[in-house]
Amino acid sequence: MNFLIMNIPLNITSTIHDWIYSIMPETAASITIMVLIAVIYLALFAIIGLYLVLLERKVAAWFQLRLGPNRVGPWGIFQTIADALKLVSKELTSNDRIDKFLYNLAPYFVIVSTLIGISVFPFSKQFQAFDINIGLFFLFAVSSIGVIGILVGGWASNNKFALIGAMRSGLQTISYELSVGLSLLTMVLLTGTLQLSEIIEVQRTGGWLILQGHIPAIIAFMIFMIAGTAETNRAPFDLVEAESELGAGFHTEYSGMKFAYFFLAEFINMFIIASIAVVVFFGGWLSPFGITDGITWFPEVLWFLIKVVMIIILMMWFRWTFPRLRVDQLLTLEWKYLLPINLANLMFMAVIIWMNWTI
Amino acid sequence: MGSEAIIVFFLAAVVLVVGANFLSNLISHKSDNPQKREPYECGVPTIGPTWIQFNVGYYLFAILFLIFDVEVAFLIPWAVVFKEVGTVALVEIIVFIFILGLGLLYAYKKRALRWE
Amino acid sequence: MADQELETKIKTEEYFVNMGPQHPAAHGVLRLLLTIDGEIIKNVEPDLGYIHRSIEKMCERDSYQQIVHLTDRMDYLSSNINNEAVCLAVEKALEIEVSDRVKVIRTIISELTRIASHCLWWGVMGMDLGALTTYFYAFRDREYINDIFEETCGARLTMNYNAPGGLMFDIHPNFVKRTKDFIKHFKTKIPEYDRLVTGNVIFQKRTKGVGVLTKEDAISYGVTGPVARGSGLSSDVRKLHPYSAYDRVDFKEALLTAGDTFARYEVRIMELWESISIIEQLIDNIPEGEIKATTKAVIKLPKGEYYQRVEAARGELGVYINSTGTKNPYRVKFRSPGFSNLSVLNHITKGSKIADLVATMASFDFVIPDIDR
Amino acid sequence: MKNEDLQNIINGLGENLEFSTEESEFLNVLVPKEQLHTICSQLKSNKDLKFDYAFCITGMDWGKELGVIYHLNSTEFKHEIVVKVKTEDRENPTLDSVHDIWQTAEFHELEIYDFFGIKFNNHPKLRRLFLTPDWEGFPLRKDYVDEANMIIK
Amino acid sequence: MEAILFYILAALIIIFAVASVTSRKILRAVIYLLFVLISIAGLYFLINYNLLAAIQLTVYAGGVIVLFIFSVLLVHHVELELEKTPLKRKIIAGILSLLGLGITLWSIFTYTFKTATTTYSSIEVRDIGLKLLSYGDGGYILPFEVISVLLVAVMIGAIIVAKGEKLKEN
Amino acid sequence: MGVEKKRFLNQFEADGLKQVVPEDFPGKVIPGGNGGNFVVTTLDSVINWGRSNSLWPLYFGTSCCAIEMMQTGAPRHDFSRFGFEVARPSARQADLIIIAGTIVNKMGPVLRRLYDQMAEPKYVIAMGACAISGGPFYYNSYSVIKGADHVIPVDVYIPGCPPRPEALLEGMIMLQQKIKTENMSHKVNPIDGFDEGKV
Amino acid sequence: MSYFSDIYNGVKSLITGMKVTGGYFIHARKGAITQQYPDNRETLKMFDRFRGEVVMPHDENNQHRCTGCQSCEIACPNGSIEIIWDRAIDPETGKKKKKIDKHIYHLSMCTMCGLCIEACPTDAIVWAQNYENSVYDRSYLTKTLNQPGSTVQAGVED
Amino acid sequence: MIAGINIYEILTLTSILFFIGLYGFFTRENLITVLLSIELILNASALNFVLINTYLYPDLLQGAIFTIFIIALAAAETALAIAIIINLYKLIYSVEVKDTETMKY
Ligand code: SF4
Ligand code: SF4
Ligand code: SF4
Repeated sequence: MNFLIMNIPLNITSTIHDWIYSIMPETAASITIMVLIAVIYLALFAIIGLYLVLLERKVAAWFQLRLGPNRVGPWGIFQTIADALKLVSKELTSNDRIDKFLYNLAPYFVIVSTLIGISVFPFSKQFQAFDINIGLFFLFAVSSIGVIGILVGGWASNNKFALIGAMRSGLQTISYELSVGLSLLTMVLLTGTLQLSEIIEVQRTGGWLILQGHIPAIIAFMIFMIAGTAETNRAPFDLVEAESELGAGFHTEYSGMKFAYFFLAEFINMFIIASIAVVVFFGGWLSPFGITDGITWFPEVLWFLIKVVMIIILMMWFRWTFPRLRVDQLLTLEWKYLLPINLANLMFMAVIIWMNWTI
Repeated sequence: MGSEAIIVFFLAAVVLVVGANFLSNLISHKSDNPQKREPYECGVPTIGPTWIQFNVGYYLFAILFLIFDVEVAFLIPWAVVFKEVGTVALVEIIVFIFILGLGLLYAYKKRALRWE
Repeated sequence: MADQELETKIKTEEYFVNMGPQHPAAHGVLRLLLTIDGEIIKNVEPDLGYIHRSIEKMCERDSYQQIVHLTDRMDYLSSNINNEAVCLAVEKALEIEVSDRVKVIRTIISELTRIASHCLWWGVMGMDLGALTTYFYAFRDREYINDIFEETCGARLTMNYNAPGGLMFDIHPNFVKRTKDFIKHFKTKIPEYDRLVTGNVIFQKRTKGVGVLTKEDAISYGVTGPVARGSGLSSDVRKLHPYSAYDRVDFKEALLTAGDTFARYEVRIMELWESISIIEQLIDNIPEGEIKATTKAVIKLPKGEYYQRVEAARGELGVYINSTGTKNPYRVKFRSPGFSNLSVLNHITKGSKIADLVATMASFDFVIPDIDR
Repeated sequence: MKNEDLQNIINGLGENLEFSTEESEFLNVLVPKEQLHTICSQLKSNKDLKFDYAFCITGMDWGKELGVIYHLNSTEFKHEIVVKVKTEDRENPTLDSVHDIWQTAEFHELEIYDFFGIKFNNHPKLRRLFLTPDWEGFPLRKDYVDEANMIIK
Repeated sequence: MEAILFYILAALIIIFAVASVTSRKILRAVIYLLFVLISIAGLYFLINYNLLAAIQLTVYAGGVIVLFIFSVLLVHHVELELEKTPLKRKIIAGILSLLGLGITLWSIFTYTFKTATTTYSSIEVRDIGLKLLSYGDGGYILPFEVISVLLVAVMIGAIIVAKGEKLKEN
Repeated sequence: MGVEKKRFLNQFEADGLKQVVPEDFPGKVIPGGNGGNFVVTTLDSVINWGRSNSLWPLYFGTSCCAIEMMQTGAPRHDFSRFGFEVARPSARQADLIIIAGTIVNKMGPVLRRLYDQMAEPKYVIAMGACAISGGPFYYNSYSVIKGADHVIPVDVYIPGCPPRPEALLEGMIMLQQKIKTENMSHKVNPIDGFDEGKV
Repeated sequence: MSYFSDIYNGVKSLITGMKVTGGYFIHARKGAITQQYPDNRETLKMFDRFRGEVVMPHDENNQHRCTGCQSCEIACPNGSIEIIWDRAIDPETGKKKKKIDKHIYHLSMCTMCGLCIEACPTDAIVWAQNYENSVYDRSYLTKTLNQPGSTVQAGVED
Repeated sequence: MIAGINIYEILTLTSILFFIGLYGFFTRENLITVLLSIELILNASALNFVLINTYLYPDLLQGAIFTIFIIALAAAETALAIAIIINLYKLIYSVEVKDTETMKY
C-alpha cells in the first residue's frame, strides 16, 4: 500500500520533511508527519465544510431570487467564519435525563467517520493522504458507521422528536447504502480495481467512466446521485430533520459545538458523495479531453474541485426544488425501484463487459 | 509497513475534535435553570411516558439491509476480478443474484417491504 | 424491573407528542397533542388559546369604528375582508347604501387580499412539504400586492382601510396602474407555480388521497371555504349571498369533489385565477362616487341582531352583532372559518402518518389568531 | 322557503316554541331547553327542513339568562333559521349537547363552555379550550371581572 | 511503531470487551461492542488485510450493530437499566472463565508454532476474488453460492418470524 | 401628508430627548446597554464579531407580525444578507428570539420556557406593539400579557404594527451593535434577578 | 408496464420542476429584487401615505395646531394617546380656554390605525414616514408630541 | 504480520477476548446482551483465523476467506436472533432470560 506524503512538488514540503527527520528518531518523525498530515487534513476539512455551508446559502439564495450572505466581509465570505466562532462560543446544553456518555459521544462519532472518509481522496495525482487498495470499499465501510452516531445521539437525547428522527435516519441510511454500494460496484466491474488512483488511471486512457459504461453507467450515476442525496440526509430525503414535522429532528437537544459537528458532517458527507461521483464517474482530477495535460504547472486539484462543486450544486438544486418524501415512499423508492433496478443494472453491465461492448 | 497511517489519522482526528469541543466548553458563557434541563418539545413539557415503541417495520428493514450488506461484501471481490474470470463469474453472479432476487420477491409478496 | 411495572409501562404502545405551540408547521402557535403509535397518528387533540386575545370581549367596549381595526388582527391574511365584514354589518344595520365606487374598490382590494393570502399559503404549503423555494417565489409576488396596499392604504398588512360607511380615503392615483401591472405579472407566475409544484411527482404522491374529507363530513363539521369546496360542498358566500360588487362580476366557484389534500390545493389555485378575473373585470371601470357616506361621529346601531357573512380567504367569515342600541355592541361574535375547519382535522388525519398530518394541515391553511380570536 | 312556511313546519315539531322575526333577518325560534335536542335532531332529519349545516353557534349572556344561538342552514334548500335556547341558572347552567347532530358543535360547545361556563350534557370531553385549565371565571359573561389581567380603559 | 499501535488496539479491545459485558446500560454495551469491532478492524488494517477490515466495518459495524441498536431502541428506554446479575453467578462465571483462559494460555504457550519464514506481502482484493471464484483445489465457488441460499433462508425466516400472524392475513 | 423625522443613529444620543415615563405606565422597563461600560478586549471583540454576525433566530411568530418577519426573509428584504436566515426550529440552537406577535397568558410560560432552554448567549427582540406593550390589546383584554418584557428580558424593541421589514432589519442591526459592546468576563445574564424585579 | 412509465413520468415532472428553479438560478442576479437596506437608507422613500408614527408638526415659531380637544384620545382604540391639558386665559379674549400641556403618545402601543388623525378636527397631528424606531429601552417609545414651550397657532379653533 | 509482535501475544489477546465473551454469555440476563457476548466470541475466533493464517501460512488465503464466511454467518445468525427476540418481546414484553421460561407453559 502506498503512503504518499503529499508529494506536492514544492521545496518547502520536502524541506519540512527532511528537517523533521533530521531532528527526531525515525519512528517519532513518521508519527509527527502523520499527525501533521492529519492536522492539515482537518484544517482542510473545516475549511471545506464552512465554505460548503456558505456555498449552500449562496446557491439557495440564487435559486430563490435573493442575494444571500453578503455583508460579513466581501461577498459574505466571512459569514460562516462568524458562524463558526459563534458556535464555538455557544453554551453546550443537555437535559437531565439523557445518557451522558452516549449523548456526548454521538457528534464525535459522526464527525470522525466523515473525517476518515475524506482522507482517501485523490485531490490530484500527488495530493492524496492514503491511497488504500480497497479505496472505494473503504469509503463505503466508513460511511456506513456514521449513521450509528445519529441513531445513538437521537436515542440518548431522551427526546421524542429526536428519537423519531433517529429512527428515520437509521432506516433511511441503511436502505440507501445498498444502492450506493451497488451502483459503485457496477462501475467497479469496468475498472477492475477499488483503488481510487487506479480508477482514475483507467479513465485517463479510456475516457470518463460514465462514457465508457454506456447506459448502465448513466443509470448507475442517477441511482448513485439519488442514493447519495439520501445518504447525506439532504432534501428531498431530509426526513431526519424534517423541520415541519419533527422540529430539528435528531439533533433537537444539541447546541453549540456539538450541533456544529452534526451540521458540518452533513456538508462534508455531501462533499464525500460528490467526490466519489467525480472519481468514479467523471475522471477525478483528469481534465476534460485532456486539455490541460500538457501544462505541467496546472494544478489538477482545480479540476477536481470544479467537478465536485458542480455535483454539489446539482445536489443543492435537488434540495431547493423538491418537496420531501414521506417515510413509506422513501422506502418504496429504495426497495421497489432502486434496488431491483440496481441489481438488474449490475447484471446488464456484467453482460456488456463480458460481450466486450465497451468503448 | 501497514496501514497504521489510517489509525494514526483516526486518533489525531479524535483528539482534535474532542479538543475543539473542550475549548468551546471553556470559553462559552453558561447559565442554568431547571427548565433548561428538561427535554425540549416545542416549548411545553413532555406529556406521558417518553417511552416510544416503534412498530415492527423498522427492524425488518434493518434485517433485510444486513442481508444485502453481506451480499455487497461478497460482490466486491467478484466485481474486482470479473474482467479476468469472465464467463464463470457471469454465470456465478447470475445464479447468486437470482437466488437473492427470489428472496426479495418473497419479501415483496409478503408485504415486508411495505411499511405500515 | 418487575414484570407488572414493565407491562404497565409498555403495554401502551402509544405515546404523546406535542406539536406546537412553537413548531415550524404549527402556522404560528397551534398546539396539537398527538397520540402516536410508531409514526401512525391515533388521535389529534388541538389545544388552542396560545394566541387568544379576547377580541370578542374587547369589542363589547369599543365603538364600532374601533372594532374594525381589531378585525385586522384576527385573520391578518385577509384583513381587508374582515374589515369589510364588520363595515357591511354596520351598514346593514344603519341601512346605509354605500356608493358603487366604494363597493368596487372594496371588492378589488378584497380580491387582492385573497391573492396575497393564497400566495402565502402556497409558499407555506410548499415549505411544509419540504420544498423551501416556493416560499420565496410566493413572497416575491406578495411583495407587489403589499406595495399596492401600502401606496393606497398606508400599511402593508393590517390596513384598516374600511370604515363603517365607506373607506378611510380614496385610492391612490397609481392604484389602477399598479394593480394592472401586478395582474400581468402574476398571470405568468401561476403556470410557473404549477410547473414547480403541482405536477411534481413527489408532491402528488404526498397529497393525493391524503386527508380525505367527504362531503357529508364537510357538512356535518360545518367546514367552509376552499376546504369545503375541495370536498364538493358549494359554499362560496360570494355566490350564495353576494355582497359589495360580487353580483356584477362573472366568476366560477372553484369546486372539486375528491376531498383530498390535492383537491384543496387545486381549489386554491383555481381561486387565484378567479380572483384575477374578478379584478380584471372591475379594475378598468371603477365608477365615480362618494368615498364615505356620512355617519355620525358616534355610531349607534338600532336594537337587534345582525349577521353578516363574507368570503374570507379561508372561508366564510360571519360577524354576529347584537346591539342594544348603545354606542357599543352588546355582543360580537366572529364565526371564523378556521375554527370549524380545525374541528375536522382529527377526524380526517386519524390513521395517517405525521407527514400526512403536516400536509393536511398545510392544505387547510390555518391562521391561528383567526381561530383563537 | 318563506319564513312563514318554515314557522309552520317547525311549530309542529315541539311545544312552547316562540317565533319572532323582529330585529333580525332570520326567523328566530326560541326553544325551551328541555326540548333542544329533540327539536334540533328533527330540524336536521325532517325532509322539508334538512338543516344540516350549523354555520354559527354563539354563546350569549343576556344579562339574566345565559344561552346559545344556533344559526342553521340547509345546504340543500338554502333556507336559514336561528334557534335560541336560554337557561336562567347562572350558577350551574346546563344544556344538551348537539354535537351528535352537527359535529361542528363539539368545538363550538367547548368554546361556549370556556367563555360562558355553560355545561353541555353528553359532550365527549368538556375542557378549557382557549384558556388555561386553572382559569377562574368565564370571561365573556357580562359580570366577569378580572382585575389582575384586565385594564379597563 | 506497529507494536505500539498493536498494544493500543489490544488494550482498547480488552477494555471495551469487558465494558461491554459488564455495562448495565444496554445501548452502552452495544456501543462498547462497536468499539471492540472497530479496534479489531484496526488490527486487520495493521496486518494489511484491508478487505477484511472493510468487511468487518461494513457488515459488523454498519450492519449488525445497527440492527442491535434498532432492537435496543425497540425494547429499551434511555432511563432503563439492566437487572443486576446475582453476585454468585458472576463469581462462578468469572472463575470458570479465568480457569478456561488459564488452560488455553497454558496450552498455547507450551506449544511452539512454526512461524512462517516466507516473506509476507499484503493481500489484494484480487487474490481473494480469484479464490472465491475458482472451483479447483482451494476454490470456494460452492460456499459462495451456498451463502446466497443461506441469506435467502435467513431473509424468509426473519420475515416469517417478524410478521407472525400478520402473514396469515394476506 | 407626511413629515420626515430625524432618526437617532445611536440610541444614547437620544438620551437628552428621553421623556419621563408616566407614573402609571404599565410594565417593567428594562434599561438598555448590558455591560456596555466595560472595556472590550480583543478576544471579546473577536467573539462578539462572530456572535453579532451570526444571529440565528428561533421560529417564534405568533401572529400578524410573523408575516412581516417572514416578509423580511423573503427576496425583497432578505435578511440572509446579514446571515440571519438560519432559522432554527429548536431553541437549543438558536441565539435570538424574535417575538413577533401577541403574547397571551397561556403563551407566557411557553415563551419563558423557550428562553430558558436556549443556550447562552441569547438575545430577545420584541417586534411590534403587541410584544412591546400589548399594543392594541392593552386595554380591556383579559388574556394578553402587557409586554413580553414581563416574561423575559428584551434587548431591542421595534415599535410598529406590524413594523416594516426595514424596521426589523434596523432592530437587528441595533442588536448587533449592542452585542459588539459586550464583555465576556463581566457579562451578567439578563435573566438574573429578573423575576425579583431587579433590573 | 406501469412500473416503467411511472418512473418516466416521475423523472419528467422532476426535471420540469428543476427547470423552473434552474432558470432562476441562471438569472440569479437579474431576478433578485433585493433591496440593500441599510445601504439604501438615503434613497429609500416610503409611500406618502405610509403610516410610520404620529407626529405633531410645529412651525418655525414653535407653534402647533392642537387645541387639546381630546378627540384623538377618544378615537384611539387602545389608549395610545394621553392628553394632559390645562386651562389658560386667552390673552386676546380674556376667556379661559382649554390648552394642552402634554400630548403624550405611546408609540409602543400605537397600532397605526389612523383613527386619531381622522378624528382630529384641526389636523394637528399627521403621519410621519420614518420607519426606523427601534430602541433598547421601551420608555423611549413614550413621546410628548408637543415640543416644550410650544403654543397653539393663532386662529385654530375646534 | 505485525512488526515486533509475536504470535503468542496475539493468541493471548484472542483468548482473553474469547473468555470475556464467555463470561458475558454466562452472566448476562438480557437476551440482547447475551447476543452481544456471542458476537465477541465469534470475533475472537475470526481474529484467530486471520492471525494464524498471517503468521503461519502467509502464502495461503484460507484464513481470510473463512473469516469472511464467519462474518457472513454471524450476520445471518444475528438477523434471525434479533427477529426472534423482538417477536418474543412483543409477546411477553420482556427480553430477560428468566422471563423466557414462562414461554414453556
Ligand atoms: S403588533 Fe400589530 S401586527 Fe404585530 S402582532 Fe400585534 S397586532 Fe399584530
Ligand atoms: S394611530 Fe390609532 S392607535 Fe395610534 S394613536 Fe392614532 S388612534 Fe391610537
Ligand atoms: S391632536 Fe387634534 S384631536 Fe388631539 S387634542 Fe389636539 S386638536 Fe384635539
